[in-house]
Amino acid sequence: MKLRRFIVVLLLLAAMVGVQIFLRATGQEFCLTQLTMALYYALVVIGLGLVMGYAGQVSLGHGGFFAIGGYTTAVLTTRDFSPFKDTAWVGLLKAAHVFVAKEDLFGAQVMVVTPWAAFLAAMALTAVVAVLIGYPALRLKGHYLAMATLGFGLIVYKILLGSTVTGAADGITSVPEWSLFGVLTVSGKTALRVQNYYIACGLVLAVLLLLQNLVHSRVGRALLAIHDRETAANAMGINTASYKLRAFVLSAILAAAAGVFFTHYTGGIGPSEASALKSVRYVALAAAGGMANLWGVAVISTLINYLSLRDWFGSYDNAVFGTMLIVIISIAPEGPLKPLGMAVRRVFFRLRPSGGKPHGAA
Amino acid sequence: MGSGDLILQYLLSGITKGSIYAIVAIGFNLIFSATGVLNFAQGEFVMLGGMIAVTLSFYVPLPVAITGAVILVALIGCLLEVLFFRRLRRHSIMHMVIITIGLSIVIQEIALHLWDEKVRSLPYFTGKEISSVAVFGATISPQVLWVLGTVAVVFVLLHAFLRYSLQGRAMRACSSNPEAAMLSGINIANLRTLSFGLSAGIGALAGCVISPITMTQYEMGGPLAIKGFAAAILGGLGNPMGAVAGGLLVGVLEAFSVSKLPAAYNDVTAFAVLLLVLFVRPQGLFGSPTGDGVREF
Amino acid sequence: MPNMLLKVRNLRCGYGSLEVVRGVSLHVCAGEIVGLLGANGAGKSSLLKSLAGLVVPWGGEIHVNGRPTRGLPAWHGVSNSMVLVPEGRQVFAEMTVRENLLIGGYHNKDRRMDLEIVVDRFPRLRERINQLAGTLSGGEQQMLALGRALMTRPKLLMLDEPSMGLAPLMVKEVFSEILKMKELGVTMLLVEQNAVATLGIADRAYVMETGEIIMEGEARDLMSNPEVRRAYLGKGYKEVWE
Amino acid sequence: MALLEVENVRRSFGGLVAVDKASFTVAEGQIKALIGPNGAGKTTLFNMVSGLLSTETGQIRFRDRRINGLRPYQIARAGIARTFQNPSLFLQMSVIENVMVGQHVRTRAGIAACCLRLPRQQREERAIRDAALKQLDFVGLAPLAEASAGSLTFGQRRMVELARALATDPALVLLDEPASGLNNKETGDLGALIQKMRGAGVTVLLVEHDMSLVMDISDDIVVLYQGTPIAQGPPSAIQNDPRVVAVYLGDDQHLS
Amino acid sequence: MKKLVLVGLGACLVGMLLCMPTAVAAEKKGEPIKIGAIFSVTGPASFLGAPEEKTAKMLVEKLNKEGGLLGRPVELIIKDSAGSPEKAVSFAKQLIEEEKVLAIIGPSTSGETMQIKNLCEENKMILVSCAAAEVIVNPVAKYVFKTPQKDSQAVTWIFNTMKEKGISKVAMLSSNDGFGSAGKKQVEGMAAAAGIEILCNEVYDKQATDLTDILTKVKGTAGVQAVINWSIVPAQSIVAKNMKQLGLNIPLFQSHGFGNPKYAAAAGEAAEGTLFPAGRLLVVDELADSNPQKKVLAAYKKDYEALYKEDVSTFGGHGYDAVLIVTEAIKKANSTDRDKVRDAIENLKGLVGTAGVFNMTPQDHTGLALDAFEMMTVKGGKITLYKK
Repeated sequence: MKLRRFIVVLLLLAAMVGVQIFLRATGQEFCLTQLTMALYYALVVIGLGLVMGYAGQVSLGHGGFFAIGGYTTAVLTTRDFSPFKDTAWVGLLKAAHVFVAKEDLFGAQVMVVTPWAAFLAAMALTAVVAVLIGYPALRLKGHYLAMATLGFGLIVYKILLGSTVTGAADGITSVPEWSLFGVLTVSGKTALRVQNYYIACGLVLAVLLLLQNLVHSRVGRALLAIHDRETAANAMGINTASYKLRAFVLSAILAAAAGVFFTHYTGGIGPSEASALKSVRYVALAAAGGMANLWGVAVISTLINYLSLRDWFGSYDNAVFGTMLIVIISIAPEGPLKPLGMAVRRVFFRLRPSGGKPHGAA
Repeated sequence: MGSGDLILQYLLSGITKGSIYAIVAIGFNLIFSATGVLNFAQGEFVMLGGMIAVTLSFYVPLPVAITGAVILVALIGCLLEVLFFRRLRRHSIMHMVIITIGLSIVIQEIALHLWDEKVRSLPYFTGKEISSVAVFGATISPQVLWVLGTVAVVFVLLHAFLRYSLQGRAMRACSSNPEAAMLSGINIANLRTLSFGLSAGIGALAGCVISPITMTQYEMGGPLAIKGFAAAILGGLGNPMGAVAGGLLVGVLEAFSVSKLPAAYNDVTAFAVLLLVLFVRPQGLFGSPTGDGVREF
Repeated sequence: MPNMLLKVRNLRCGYGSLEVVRGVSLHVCAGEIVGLLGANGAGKSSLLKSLAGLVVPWGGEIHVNGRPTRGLPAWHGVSNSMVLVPEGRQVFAEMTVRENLLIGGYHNKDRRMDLEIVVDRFPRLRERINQLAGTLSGGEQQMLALGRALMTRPKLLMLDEPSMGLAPLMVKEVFSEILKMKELGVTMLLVEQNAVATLGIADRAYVMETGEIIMEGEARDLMSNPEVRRAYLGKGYKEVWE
Repeated sequence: MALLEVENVRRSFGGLVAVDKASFTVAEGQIKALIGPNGAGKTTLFNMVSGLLSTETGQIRFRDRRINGLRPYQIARAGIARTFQNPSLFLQMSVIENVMVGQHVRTRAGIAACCLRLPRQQREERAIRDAALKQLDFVGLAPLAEASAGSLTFGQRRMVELARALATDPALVLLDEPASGLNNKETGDLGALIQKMRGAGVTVLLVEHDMSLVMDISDDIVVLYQGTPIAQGPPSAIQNDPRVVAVYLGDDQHLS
Repeated sequence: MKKLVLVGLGACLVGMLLCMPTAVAAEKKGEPIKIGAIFSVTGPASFLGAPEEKTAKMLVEKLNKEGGLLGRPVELIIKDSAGSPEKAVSFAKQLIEEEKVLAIIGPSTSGETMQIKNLCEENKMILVSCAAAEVIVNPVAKYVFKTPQKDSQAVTWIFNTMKEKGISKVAMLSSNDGFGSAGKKQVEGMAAAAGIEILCNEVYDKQATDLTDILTKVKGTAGVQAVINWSIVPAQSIVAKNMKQLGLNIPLFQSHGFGNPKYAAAAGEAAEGTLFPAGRLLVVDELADSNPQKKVLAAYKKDYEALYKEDVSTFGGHGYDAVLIVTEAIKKANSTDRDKVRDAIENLKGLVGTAGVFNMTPQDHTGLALDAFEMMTVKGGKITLYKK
């Protein structure tokens, strides 16, 4: 078991490095830009996979969490707090290195929040919002839950569109780069492209590893049990409401973290990140990856977002996602990877299905 | 303008919006009661109705164009049910929700490529863009009266259909107890198809009557569906009277929220109320509390 | 054998990996009341459901009036003049008594006339004709379910535990109605736990245990057969009894 | 002292009264059976004891502590485990993982500990696996530990469900028709297993239709009819109670 | 084991797909000059992007038919951003880094343009935006230009007309998209200096179905003498209709977003008397033959309407001007060196476009004077010049 997981990690790592080396060799390293963006989006989808595939709850509001993360850091790191320079709390926070004074693009002296502090603030805000929404929403089922999460996403979207603090329809630009631990920098600069690709890879891989540990532990079994038979899970002593909420909050935080990294990487964020269509796309990708199959979700969503960001689908972009939803759910609701994998095995290995556990649980 | 007149005017503008939401919500409700599917693509039926009617109106008189659009969209509704939902009976709610969302996106994209991004509209049924009817010092567009009239007629006809016709009764029997309905010889699969068609037809009719007010564009379905959905939930899913009341309520709520709050947060207010209702009283304001087991334990 | 209305051979069905009915063969002739007895969980209800088309059989043959019906959906039953009154009085709770009966006559062109005949048979239903079915008492709901089934003008009526959960007085009333229906020429397959009452009105009966038919015979023979009691009350019973 | 006391419990659905004036007790170490015809309210009563349904009136006490009103998971934590009429295994998991879910109530590692595989969590995980294996061994399915739950036969699923219930370390196990769908041999094995469970110190309350099994293994029987107990006592007394014979065979003279 | 296969498969698939783009980028026939374009062809801003895309395609095709530029064909690489900033960023990087285009035209909306403004500046990439917002060229970025008239100019025209009519108290309505919020900002910023007082300032959803409630609020605000509405269709038609229906008989000023005869038609009689500043494209028939723009406008209108069978709009005109500016600059620089072309753009003088006559300077990257606009009105269902 463990060995196999280890091999998967190695393979994935090899694939990530291999892609980079291959691209460098063929002089197409520019593809890493879209790949990096797609990896951050994959993070959202992985979190959604946890909620949908394990806890069995649908969320049509994850775009909202991504936007909360991205906007929090964007607002805090671009807004000039120097008018409040002399108030006590700013002084205090400045001493704690939450604020930093710097010069903006046009030479004016401004005081902004450091990316690290903004990141932590974004995580905290997301957690609070996710609990406030998740606690009542997760008591609802089926359509009602879908509607409640959709409503939440729309509220976020409309607030972003209506507020001048968030730049209304234009969003926020000129978000500074984020220096991690002094060595790495999250930034869209061409010179830092390779580095940023590996930052995104590392982040996705780390999250995958942590979540793999999680789903193979008592918590993961509890979540899967809830998905499968909620009543039985409850009767087995699992506090279903609490676990659903925790999974929801965890995935919201993942989405928000993706939003923070993404915003620093692209240097800006717009309200369309919170639109219902965006949330629906995440659901489509989670479904395409097989929901409970986190590796599959990661690979598929990276791939498809990558293609989308490279304009492969042209003006049929949304149509592709819509069709994906319909086709996958009506033909292979467990995701196309499972039947595909079986077919591949049958063709190449001529193996018979072992009594092993279904792919979805891995 | 006195404050009393203003309040009346807000009320009328609320009714204008509300009547639009209500007519969308009625269609929602019908599919939901008969099949248990909450059709996120309902807004697309509305859009298709408007689009097809506008296109047809170049060739045939308006009433014929509208009739044609309603029939065509009803057939599309039936077709979608047969293609996508008939086989999916045993799938989870989550799957159903996702499929209707997928359909909504795809229909919208098809409409974009079939027509284009431009805004169209049907002519006002009576009067013109500038005509209005005075009601105690406030005014309202005659087209709103058309919408309200359509809501009333659809509601009454639907009510009569469900209560007094054989097929209508069979539809109610299906939603009440599908197994017993089957044992009474009712082909429930066909009946579900019928309910999709009927609901799509009502949506298309809605798309036609609201077109002069809201205009028709390929993207209009989504927001309308969400508002109609909110209206249906507010009124209590499965309760047609509730859908109408819920729609008017959402509209009036929005209108009066404009009077006090910045209009930019208009929708925020509407959705916040929706969330509140979902959390506190998921069976809706007019639904029975013993509803359909929305909550666990 | 006179006019065999229902003929079942080697029928198997179940749910998931569980086989509930394991190769049952039986027949019902026109004009008969045939009882199907057995303890809870013996597979009687599942058998009826698969006959009616609610459960897809795994194998075997079903012939109604000489025509094969296996695999047809439930709504075909009515056109074959075969109707199942399901367990637990499944009436349409949010519809009136009248509407319930009219739904029963969905395929019946003379439904309005038949409605009168049915409410004549069940005066309690006439009293409550415009009441919502969900507000009726258990016994009245059972009457309504019977009445609704009669509206289809059935040749073969399959009753699943009509006495379940009813007060003793009500049970008597239901059984006397069943007898009256027999006089009308309705053939019946009666699944019951209440062995004494069933054997009291049935012509023949089958006894089921764990998905198989373990006994069949004339009703009065079975009445005195201690094996029947054993099937209900366990093997210890026999020893104590004798 | 009684382990479980059900006192004057009532529950209705809409207008239908499913359970009414139900009172009985289960003593520690007993195998107690709850029988009655279809629709007598046995499963409803079970659901109330395990917290899936609320009670309208009356009290349910477990070890002298009132448990009605508690959530199902709290009741499981208190020491009552149950199985379902249709074995409700988690089909996306392997057999051993199913049983490991049972250990959930007795373990504590949180999300952070699980993500990071802290040593404490690792130790706990090993302990969970060992305990689950022990229970699987107890029901005789240890060889199938790694098989997918979906691939099991019906009888095996029942046994896994039993092992899962036992893995919660319960004082009382509620078995809802454990023999339904089992063949004669499997039923016999089940009877032996239930007795073995009692031997291991677990009290058993079961609903069962297979009278042979009930009469064979139970110490005490409660007969439920239309939601109310009409007789209680040891198997031999119950079999000869005319009221019981009447409700089962339908001779209603005795019931007035 | 299965998983290993899958992961391997996934990796292979990624690799294969990554290979493909290069295979397409074959450079054989006479080294075309590559120009990138980012338009919101679909999505919420498609009313801008779609005509821009069509116009740009038409122009480049025509150009190539006439022998291209500097003897080389022009290749237009169009990306549909669907109005999403992150896509605009991705596409801009793609165009800069891998397609190595000479210049980028678009994006259609201010939000997207702002997201890639810094990116283009850093990479020394010429960007000729089709979005109107002032912030795009103010502060001036060396490589960033835009073609539409400035919002501030539109506001100036509106305020001047108001002054003539003796209006000083207004209600400001705007939609919650980029177009609306940019206009709102300008009106708010310039009102005080022009002596205009904004009594009521509301933002509404761009897909609003009915606006009588907001207009009721306007009606209930004492002293409002005119309404300024800054949005695009359908909202701007709905505003006009709802005002008339409410009997709110005060002048309605629309933004230059009203620049499509279809919109006037959509509002029907309700549009009568609406005042708005717009480029001359809409009134080309009314222009005196001496007007320098007449020839260009008439030709564009004829070509576009013949090719696409739909009315020409000022938005398509922004795309026209963007292509024009880039191609003229290339001709003038007689080179495809990016910096030389940039310098050429900055020195374009007297270039006649659809929006007006461009006179670029290092300080002004729009190059349009106030007279690029004319005040227009709707009379008898037709857009005509507003004659004082």
